[in-house]
Amino acid sequence: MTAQYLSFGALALVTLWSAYKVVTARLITHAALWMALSFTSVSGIFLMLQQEFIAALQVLIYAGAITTMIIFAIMLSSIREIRVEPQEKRSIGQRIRASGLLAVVVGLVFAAFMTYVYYVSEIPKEAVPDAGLLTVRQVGATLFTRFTVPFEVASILLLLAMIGAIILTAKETE
Amino acid sequence: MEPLDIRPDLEALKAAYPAVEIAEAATGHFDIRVSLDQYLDVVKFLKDRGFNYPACITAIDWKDRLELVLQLYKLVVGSRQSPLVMVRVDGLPREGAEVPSVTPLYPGLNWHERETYDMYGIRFQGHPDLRRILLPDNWQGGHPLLKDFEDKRPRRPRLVRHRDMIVSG
Amino acid sequence: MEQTRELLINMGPQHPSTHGVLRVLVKLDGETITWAEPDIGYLHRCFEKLSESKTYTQVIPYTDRTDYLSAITNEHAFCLAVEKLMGIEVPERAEYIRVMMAELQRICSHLLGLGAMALDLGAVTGFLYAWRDREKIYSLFERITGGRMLYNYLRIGGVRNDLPEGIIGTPKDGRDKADKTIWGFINYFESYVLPEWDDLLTNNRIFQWRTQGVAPLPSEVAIAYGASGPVLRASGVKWDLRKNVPYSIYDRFEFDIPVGKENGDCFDRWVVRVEEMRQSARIVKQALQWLAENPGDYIAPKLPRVLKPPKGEVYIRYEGSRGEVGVHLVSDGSANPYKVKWRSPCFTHLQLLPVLAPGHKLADMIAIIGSIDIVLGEVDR
Amino acid sequence: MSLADLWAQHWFRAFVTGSLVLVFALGNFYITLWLERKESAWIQNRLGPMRAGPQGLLQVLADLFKLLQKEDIVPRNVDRILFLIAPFIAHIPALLIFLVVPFGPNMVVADYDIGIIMIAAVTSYAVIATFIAGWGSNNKYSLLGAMRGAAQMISYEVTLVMSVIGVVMMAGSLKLSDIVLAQAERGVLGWYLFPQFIGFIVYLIASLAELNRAPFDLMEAESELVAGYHTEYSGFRFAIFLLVEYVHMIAWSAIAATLFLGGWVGPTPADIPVIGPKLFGWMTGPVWDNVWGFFWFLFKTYLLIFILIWIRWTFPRVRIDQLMDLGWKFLLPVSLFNIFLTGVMKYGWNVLAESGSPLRWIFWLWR
Repeated sequence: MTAQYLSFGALALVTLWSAYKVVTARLITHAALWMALSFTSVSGIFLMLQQEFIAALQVLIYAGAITTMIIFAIMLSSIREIRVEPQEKRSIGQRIRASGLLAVVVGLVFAAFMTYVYYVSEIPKEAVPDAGLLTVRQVGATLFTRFTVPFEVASILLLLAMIGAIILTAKETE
Repeated sequence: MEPLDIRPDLEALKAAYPAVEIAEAATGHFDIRVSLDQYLDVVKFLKDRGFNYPACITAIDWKDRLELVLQLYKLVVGSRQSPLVMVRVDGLPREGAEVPSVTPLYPGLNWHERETYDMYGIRFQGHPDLRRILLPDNWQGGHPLLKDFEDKRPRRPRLVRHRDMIVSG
Repeated sequence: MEQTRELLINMGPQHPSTHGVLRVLVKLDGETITWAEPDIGYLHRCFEKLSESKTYTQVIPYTDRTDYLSAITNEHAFCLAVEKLMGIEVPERAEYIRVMMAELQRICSHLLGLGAMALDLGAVTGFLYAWRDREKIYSLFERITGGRMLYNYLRIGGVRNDLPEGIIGTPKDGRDKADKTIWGFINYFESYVLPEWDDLLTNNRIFQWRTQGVAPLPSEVAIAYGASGPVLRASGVKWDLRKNVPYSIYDRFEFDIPVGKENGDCFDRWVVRVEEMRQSARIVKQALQWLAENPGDYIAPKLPRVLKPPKGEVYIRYEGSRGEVGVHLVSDGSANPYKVKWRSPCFTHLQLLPVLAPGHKLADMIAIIGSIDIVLGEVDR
Repeated sequence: MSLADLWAQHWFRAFVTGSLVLVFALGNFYITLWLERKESAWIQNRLGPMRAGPQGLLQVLADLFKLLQKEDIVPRNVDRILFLIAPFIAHIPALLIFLVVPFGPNMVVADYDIGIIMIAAVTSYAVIATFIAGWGSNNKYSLLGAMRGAAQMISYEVTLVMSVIGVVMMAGSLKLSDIVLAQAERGVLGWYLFPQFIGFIVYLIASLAELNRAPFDLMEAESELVAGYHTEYSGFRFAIFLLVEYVHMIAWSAIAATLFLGGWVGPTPADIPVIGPKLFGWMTGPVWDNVWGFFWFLFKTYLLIFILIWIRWTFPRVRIDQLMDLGWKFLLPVSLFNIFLTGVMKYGWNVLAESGSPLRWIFWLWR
């Protein structure tokens, strides 16, 4: 059990630390890469819960696709080179604002709230018997029977988003 | 394929610009000597008469003056022995010569004019981008194809193998 | 909508596919070129200034080094200029040897040009095939001239030495004699190499994707920009100085002028070069027949040791491997040329780059440079 | 504690199998690199490496030592940390793929139920590694190469997964060992190569693009972008990128062999009619099954590697817009059509299999 706690602790720390760095990283590209690390460690937590499918999806969609998309968005904006700027002296007030202290405070409050919710909630702490057996087949079957309409609606929404993106980015041709 | 005859064109040129001297050289081309102020008009006239191919433009340093030489000919598909004409502007000063550019007429002469500027120092008025081309942009040593050009750069030590010792000099 | 910022890229002078030390400044919008500007002069060796201090014969080896991939044609152009100035008759046998060498050199040069273009497009194998066949020509040239790349073989009035014995071979020589006899090479070249190029690249779908429709050059633009040689012919202008302004003895040979379509693209330039190699092989065959039928040893007239051409001027237009080589020679009656101007086709063609490149992708830039087949030695002289 | 007890321990198994995968990957990297040199030389009428060892077998070793000795140059103005870690991140996907590949009967490190999805997932790190290398180098060529690479790999990952879905539909499982077993039951003609021929071709093309190999090696196109995203790398960091490229190639070939060519399934000498059982009867049993399985797996993998190398040295490179057109406008629709076709054919067989109608033989291949 200790090994599990240790690895969970490590993963959680990495997740939180990288999430913090996403907010405070000076370069936006670094922020994107920290985000990828954060997603990856979240998928590690899923793996610890023996949910390989969800872990794989987490990596595939978030660490892979979303991060790359964000990177593309960054590259399409004007940041192209690494800028090494000299550190300028700032007053304490500026430093507090710049260091993201507020973000930390808000994060801590949020974490406390979530912990409270976790403890008072009625969710059974024992593992749900079928949770470990959530297979791809079940997911697929549920998706295409019980949730057909939401699934299709989501698909159409994504399709619309794709078409919109193409229209926005396509250059006007004479 | 019939040999291409450009004599009518040259006669028309003579008629339009009587000051132009036309002579056939022993080596087969035609020399058209024009004055500087008629140069552009003559080239325009020739282009209108079908001299569509810009072969080259260069200059000759005659030690007391510069001469600009523009080589053109008619590129007519199916023709034969299209003679070359050399439009020559003699008597340009060796320093600070200024000549109207023919690049707007023959875009292919763009770099050749730049090279002529680079090598002889002839400035082409109306050239879109008159910069040095073969020599570096910051070259200060003059125009190398002038006959009195001297390389003013410091001599680099030259390593000469001399039996068993190396002499620099 | 707001446009993204353009990216300025400096291609070269150290870049794998600029064929030497060419520097091209390119502005990119994404991957599309919006502006291109070649910057040359990195290989300038003062050929023209240097020639003014040499005798006429001494200039010949320097002409080799202008377009170092097509040395014989340069020597030929220069010798023609001096001969015209002095009115020297060249022995017939020497003329045939010159033409044969020049056409072999043209094959050799086109092979490298095509191979380098293939390499730029990512087909490494095509490049190495080109080198393999060039090597055979070089072996032949080494036996004839003693040099492999820079020959100093032509002399004013003739050639330095006759062909060595047995190098002509017989029309039956096959592939096994490709690097031993000229007939062997030509037979090997026609029956094996040219079909191989067609199979490997010309008819390759990906190759056609990459070249067809890339950088079309309308024929009027080509003429206005002074394009010549394969680049001009690829734009549909049937103009070959060997036919239209015949020099040497080219009017005695039968060959065709391959042309591309009206708006010649990179693919047309490629096809025209492949076809030109075929025509050059035809000329070589005719020259070989003549040489085999007319043995002799009169290959150069007796000339004074120091040539002093009369005062005068000459401009020679010569169909080099890459286009019109112009030699403008001014003589003041002394032993040294008063002025030598080398009108190089590559120099003129490189001006086309800013015209052709914009609107195409960065990868097309490489195809364009490859298709106009520049040699920086000649651009910078 | 006996070996069996030790084997029951998770950490020990992970350690041993992980090491074996590493040894497999590196050993095959060595052979593949040598094979590429020899094969390219053969295609180009050359000899290839001949001096170091017999047939140049030691040439790869010599080159690796050469790269190892070289100075590890970190240029000024690079994003130092990213520049340094990029080669290591590039390693992750290449090696992780081998976790789910069945090398033989019961020879698989982690037999996940979601094998194929896991492969698709870990491949995303290759994109990130490429981007990190290209961006961290602070070089315009590198950045262009990295952006090309990211766009290309993201696009072709979709196609790649789509081309595999046909196989998944036929086998009814995402688990690679199940897919192999399903093919084993169906015999040689039942290998998914035949019913999924469209899928196989699409997979082959898409994996070339995913691997960044010619004719799709746009992100390191040496004649355009110098060396693309690893222009600035030298010494052993460069060697690692090289290694990753080849390990990736082996991995994708291994997956293709597993999915389409029946993986480790193959005849053994004991299967030869008449004389087989007599002469090679001793070659049966669990150990020999593993040996032969591994042999066939390697054989098929190398067959595919051979084809990949052959393609590389034959074709010119495509252009980036042509690559995208090919991926999105041709390969993706074709692979979607393949999914549709597979569904229809499977349904047809299900309906007609019992009926005895002669029409059912049309659907037989998709049974």
